[in-house]
Amino acid sequence: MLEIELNGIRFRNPLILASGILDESGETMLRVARAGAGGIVTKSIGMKERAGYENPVVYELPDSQGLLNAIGLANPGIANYGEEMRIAKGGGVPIIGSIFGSTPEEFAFLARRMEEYGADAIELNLSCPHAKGYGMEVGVDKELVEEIVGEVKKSVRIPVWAKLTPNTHDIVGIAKSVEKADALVLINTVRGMAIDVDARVPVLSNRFGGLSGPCIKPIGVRAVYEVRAEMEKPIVGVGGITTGRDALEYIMAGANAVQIGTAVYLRGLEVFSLIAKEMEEWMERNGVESIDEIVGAAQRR
Amino acid sequence: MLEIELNGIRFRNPLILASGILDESGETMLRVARAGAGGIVTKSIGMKERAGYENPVVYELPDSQGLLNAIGLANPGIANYGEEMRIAKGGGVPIIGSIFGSTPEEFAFLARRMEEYGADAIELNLSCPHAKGYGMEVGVDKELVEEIVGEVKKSVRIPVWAKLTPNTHDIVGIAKSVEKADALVLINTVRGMAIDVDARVPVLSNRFGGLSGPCIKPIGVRAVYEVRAEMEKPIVGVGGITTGRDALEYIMAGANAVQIGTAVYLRGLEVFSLIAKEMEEWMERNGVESIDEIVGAAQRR
Amino acid sequence: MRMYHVVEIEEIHEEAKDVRTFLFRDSSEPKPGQFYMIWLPGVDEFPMSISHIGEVKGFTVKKIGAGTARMHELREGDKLWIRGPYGRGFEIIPGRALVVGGGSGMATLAPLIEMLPNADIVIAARTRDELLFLERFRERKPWIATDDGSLGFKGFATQLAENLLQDREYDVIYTCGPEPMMLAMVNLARKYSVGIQASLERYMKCGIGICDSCSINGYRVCVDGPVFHAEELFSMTELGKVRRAPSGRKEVMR
Amino acid sequence: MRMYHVVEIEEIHEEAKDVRTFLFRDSSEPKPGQFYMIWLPGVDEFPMSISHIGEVKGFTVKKIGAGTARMHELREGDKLWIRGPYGRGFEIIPGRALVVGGGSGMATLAPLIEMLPNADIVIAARTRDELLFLERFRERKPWIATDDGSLGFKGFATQLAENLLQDREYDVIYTCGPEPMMLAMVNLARKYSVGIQASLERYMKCGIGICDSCSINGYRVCVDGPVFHAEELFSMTELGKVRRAPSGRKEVMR
Ligand SMILES: Cc1cc2nc3c(=O)[nH]c(=O)nc-3n(C[C@H](O)[C@H](O)[C@H](O)COP(=O)(O)OP(=O)(O)OC[C@H]3O[C@@H](n4cnc5c(N)ncnc54)[C@H](O)[C@@H]3O)c2cc1C
Ligand SMILES: Cc1cc2nc3c(=O)[nH]c(=O)nc-3n(C[C@H](O)[C@H](O)[C@H](O)COP(=O)(O)OP(=O)(O)OC[C@H]3O[C@@H](n4cnc5c(N)ncnc54)[C@H](O)[C@@H]3O)c2cc1C
Ligand SMILES: Cc1cc2nc3c(=O)[nH]c(=O)nc-3n(C[C@H](O)[C@H](O)[C@H](O)COP(=O)(O)O)c2cc1C
Ligand SMILES: Cc1cc2nc3c(=O)[nH]c(=O)nc-3n(C[C@H](O)[C@H](O)[C@H](O)COP(=O)(O)O)c2cc1C
Ligand code: FES
Ligand code: FES
Repeated sequence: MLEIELNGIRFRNPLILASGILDESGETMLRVARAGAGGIVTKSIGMKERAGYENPVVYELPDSQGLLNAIGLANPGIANYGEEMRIAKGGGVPIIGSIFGSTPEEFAFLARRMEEYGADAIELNLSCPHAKGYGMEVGVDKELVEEIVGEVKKSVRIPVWAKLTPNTHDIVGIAKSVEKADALVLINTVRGMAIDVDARVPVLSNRFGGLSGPCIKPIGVRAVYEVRAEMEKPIVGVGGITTGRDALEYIMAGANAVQIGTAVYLRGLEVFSLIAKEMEEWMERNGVESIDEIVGAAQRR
Repeated sequence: MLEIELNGIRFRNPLILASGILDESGETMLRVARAGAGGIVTKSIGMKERAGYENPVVYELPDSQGLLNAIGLANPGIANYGEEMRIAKGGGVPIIGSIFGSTPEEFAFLARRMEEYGADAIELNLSCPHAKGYGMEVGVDKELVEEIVGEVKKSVRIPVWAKLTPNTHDIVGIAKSVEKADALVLINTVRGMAIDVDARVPVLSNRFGGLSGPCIKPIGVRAVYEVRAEMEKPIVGVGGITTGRDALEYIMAGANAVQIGTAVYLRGLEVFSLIAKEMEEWMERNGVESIDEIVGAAQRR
Repeated sequence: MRMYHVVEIEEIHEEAKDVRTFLFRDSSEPKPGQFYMIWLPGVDEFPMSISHIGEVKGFTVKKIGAGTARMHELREGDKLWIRGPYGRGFEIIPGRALVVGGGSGMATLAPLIEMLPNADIVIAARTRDELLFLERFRERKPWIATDDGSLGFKGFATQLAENLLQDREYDVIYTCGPEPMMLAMVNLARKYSVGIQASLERYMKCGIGICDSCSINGYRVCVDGPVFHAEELFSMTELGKVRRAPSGRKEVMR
Repeated sequence: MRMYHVVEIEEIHEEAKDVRTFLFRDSSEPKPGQFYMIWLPGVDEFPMSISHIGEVKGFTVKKIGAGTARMHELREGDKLWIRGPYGRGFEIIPGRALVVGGGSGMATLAPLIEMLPNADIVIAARTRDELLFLERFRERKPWIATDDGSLGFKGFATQLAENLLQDREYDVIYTCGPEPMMLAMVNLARKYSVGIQASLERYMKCGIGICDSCSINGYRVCVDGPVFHAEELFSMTELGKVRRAPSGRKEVMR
């Protein structure tokens, strides 16, 4: 009932682990696969080993609204990642290799290595810092992202997913500039900050961080809806999905599959099987037999 | 202890009612003043009477995270607003006239009328729909907003506040383009959407709406912090302020005053006096004697 | 219970000309005088008082425009999206009560009447066909008034009510109906020194007290009301005279 | 109690060489083996086990780097920002228990020992100066081991523990200390068919189970642990051998 096919890849359910959450080590990914995820996106891997920012790197918002994080793209570096991929692949679900770089060439290099490591698809993390601007992300520079996607597409045979930032006034324009991608992943975290009033300093050592979890769901649903209204390309929805209804909301907005990050914290590793069950229950009650039937159901054209 | 001066205007406390919440009718504004607000921003008033969008125009997020609204700039039109202003002025607190238009000339005309009606300052709502772009707001077009602020500044003698949209990758750039304004108001609502899974349609009749309330606080605090890091101009912080600590967080990020909208719903009209009391308690406990002492306290330069 | 919950229409009753009751079950616990926002997805959202309270609840809806017309097209088994209960309902005051309902205002008063076994009741409408809940309250022997005299007293509800006020001692009046009628009842309450509670209707958008569209003299009907008490009503210079268009512009009533 | 709460340091005790206990009051209710993330604003954030439980709580901190050095500069009246308690603590198993603490691992075990009045205790360290809580548990007559023999048994905690395991019947071992020591204890537990619970330490960033930085063989020390039980420990091929750098890169232990 929940099975889907995306870019020719079969997923037993449309619930994919989002990049950066419990996907640094192969054995943890194995465990997430066993816990019921339909697929897994790895942590974003770069050219070189990076320790990331100093602690604190995570701040929890009150009332389970979400998290603010500034992990700082910590990663072991692509050279050290083959073994983790090999272990993760043992889980029997598609593994999507997430990568970040600062030039199209770096992205292409990383994508090739991920393909060699057995990745089923590549996810381009375009929310990495832009060389030019104050707090700007690579992903708001339409020409640059178009070039990145173009280079990567030329370099690998596996599907390429472009993950976009919501920190823009023009998500549709950016989506159109990465038209060559095989799927769009919407959305990465929203730029935010928290200050501890008693300490009188920003909590995160990096000061700024990315907002995730239920509080960004309306932003993600809107982004998916806006892009789906203008494009036919497969979309993977992400941002605040915590329940079966949340996943269905993204799907009705136009997502073909979804990713789950912060909810792994909010509901535990069981979140994948819980959400799958909630979706199945709703689908049975409403006579819906497959996900494809309801993709974009809320679009009014 | 909470008294402040901003652009030469005295506010008995820095807690100003945000535009669009209980500020359409003069008598309601009077009531808000009596409930303890330090100042009041009117609903955004335009050239012509507008009924706004059809119901539903408001959607409540779970767990008091906030609201999604698409009121659609409903307003009685500037010609009908003099009487409301006259009544509101009776409350004895500064009344800031919020206006929206589609050209610099409209903004200038509206500002002059508001000045005639006795407004203590003008707030430019730059989050109104842009003639050009799909879902785009006036406020992301740097040249246009620069021109609007310029025209309005030439037309009135009272201070002019520019209220910016967070739906951009470059809040600092936009803030710099409205340098002629006397103060910056950060932030307006964040573009979002909610779909009712059982109904399979977007809830708001306009489909898209503006996200407000606690869920956008990290976005607003970030915006204030980023702009304060680069500019000396007075800033009015707004977005999700619900408690005294929230107000202090914005002030430490760099705000000289704050506005309160959604929290009027979450905590009732008493919210102004409750927040004032919470702030005073914190200030006493921490030996802080005036707001000015802690404006921007969390800036690390 | 603030978000939408979906309820299924179990029964539909024809109550009077263009008036139907829609019965459903849910777990919310409204008090008489409270209301819900009813959303018909893709159509409209509007406020409705609760007209039946208990395990089986009901809305009694008069067809007056596009939204209520679409609601009248619904059948048993169809769904309603509702949020509420909202607002301040009636406060039951000990003592002898007079309940005066005009037109569809009776929908709002009905569950109150059921909690006031000794109250006197006036049911009024323009004409016999529009009288609401005659059957429901038959045993309560309501006083009836029609403008055209097609049933009961010929004349306005307020005239009939004044007769009663002259004859009997009441402690409180509860009323709901067209605003000019309620204004007249407020004036009678003052004249005869009787307490009064009136349930007002104003154009509503948010229903939760933030948009200011339902305000009357600074009172928000959706959260401060819809039921208001004597002192508040006396202070309302706009009652029965001025209302606000959906834009917020003041307009003179009818 | 997940967000930071601010606590005031009421007392500071010198426990051993470079080891201090910071006592404070708060309303959280930790169990032995649980930990908190301590934030020193502008400096660092790091995990610390709770070493004193009850109305007055404590952290017992060994100075080993920049963060803990700054913590050692704090004075009574200063503040700590803490979040927690986090993780799975010790599970008290009925029967005869042996508690083996190496170095600052005793900080983690101390509140457990107080709940196990009949347990046998081994306190070990490299040298006499580093032995922790000798005074606190004097009446419990702990066995003592030092690598250099400066007090008690000369040799490793594990050698002393094996002697005890040969002489006596235990149902469960509780241990905390350097990972190679814990690995040796796990092997002893298997050899002597005794239950075991070991509290692990790994590099932590989030403390709430999402960043994967503390993981060992797919177990997250911060939420699945820090206390692990026999079967889990037996399955950990990385225990005492491989750890992860803050980047996530695997590295061979010391
Ligand atoms: C607190 C409250 C309780 C109510 N209870 C009942 C009830 O129990 N039974 C009943 O039949 N009616 C009740 N009404 C009136 C009901 O809301 C309107 O009849 C309904 O909204 C008309 O919608 P429409 O789309 O059919 O009409 P439209 O064609 O849209 O408008 C016709 C008229 O209906 C009124 N109206 C329309 N929209 C609204 C709105 N959003 N809020 C308020 N009034 C509106 C206006 O006077 C308008 O001129 C109540 C109103 C309020 C405020
Ligand atoms: C669950 C748990 C409980 C602990 N309980 C105690 C305790 O009760 N008493 C005590 O003295 N120590 C305890 N520690 C160890 C303590 O966290 C480190 O000593 C401390 O983080 C060192 O910080 P630093 O800045 O002084 O050292 P640094 O100079 O930053 O690093 C020195 C070494 O300390 C360790 N370390 C540094 N940062 C971290 C981190 N974020 N997470 C884990 N280890 C880190 C690493 O091994 C590192 O090589 C515990 C660790 C964990 C994981
Ligand atoms: C702790 C943390 C680390 C993250 N790291 C990455 C990353 O390395 N690459 C990436 O593309 N997204 C990263 N994200 C973003 C998530 O993949 C996801 O887009 C975002 O969290 C929204 O989804 P959620 O609300 O389900 O968490 C991270 C998010 C969190 C919370
Ligand atoms: C119902 C509603 C109506 C609003 N209308 C306006 C408006 O007319 N003009 C404007 O500048 N902002 C408007 N806003 C935005 C608020 O002024 C404020 O910027 C935003 O809600 C964030 O603050 P909050 O989280 O305290 O509500 C509106 C917000 C809400 C919730
Ligand atoms: S309907 Fe919005 S304030 Fe009453
Ligand atoms: S510290 Fe992040 S998963 Fe354990």
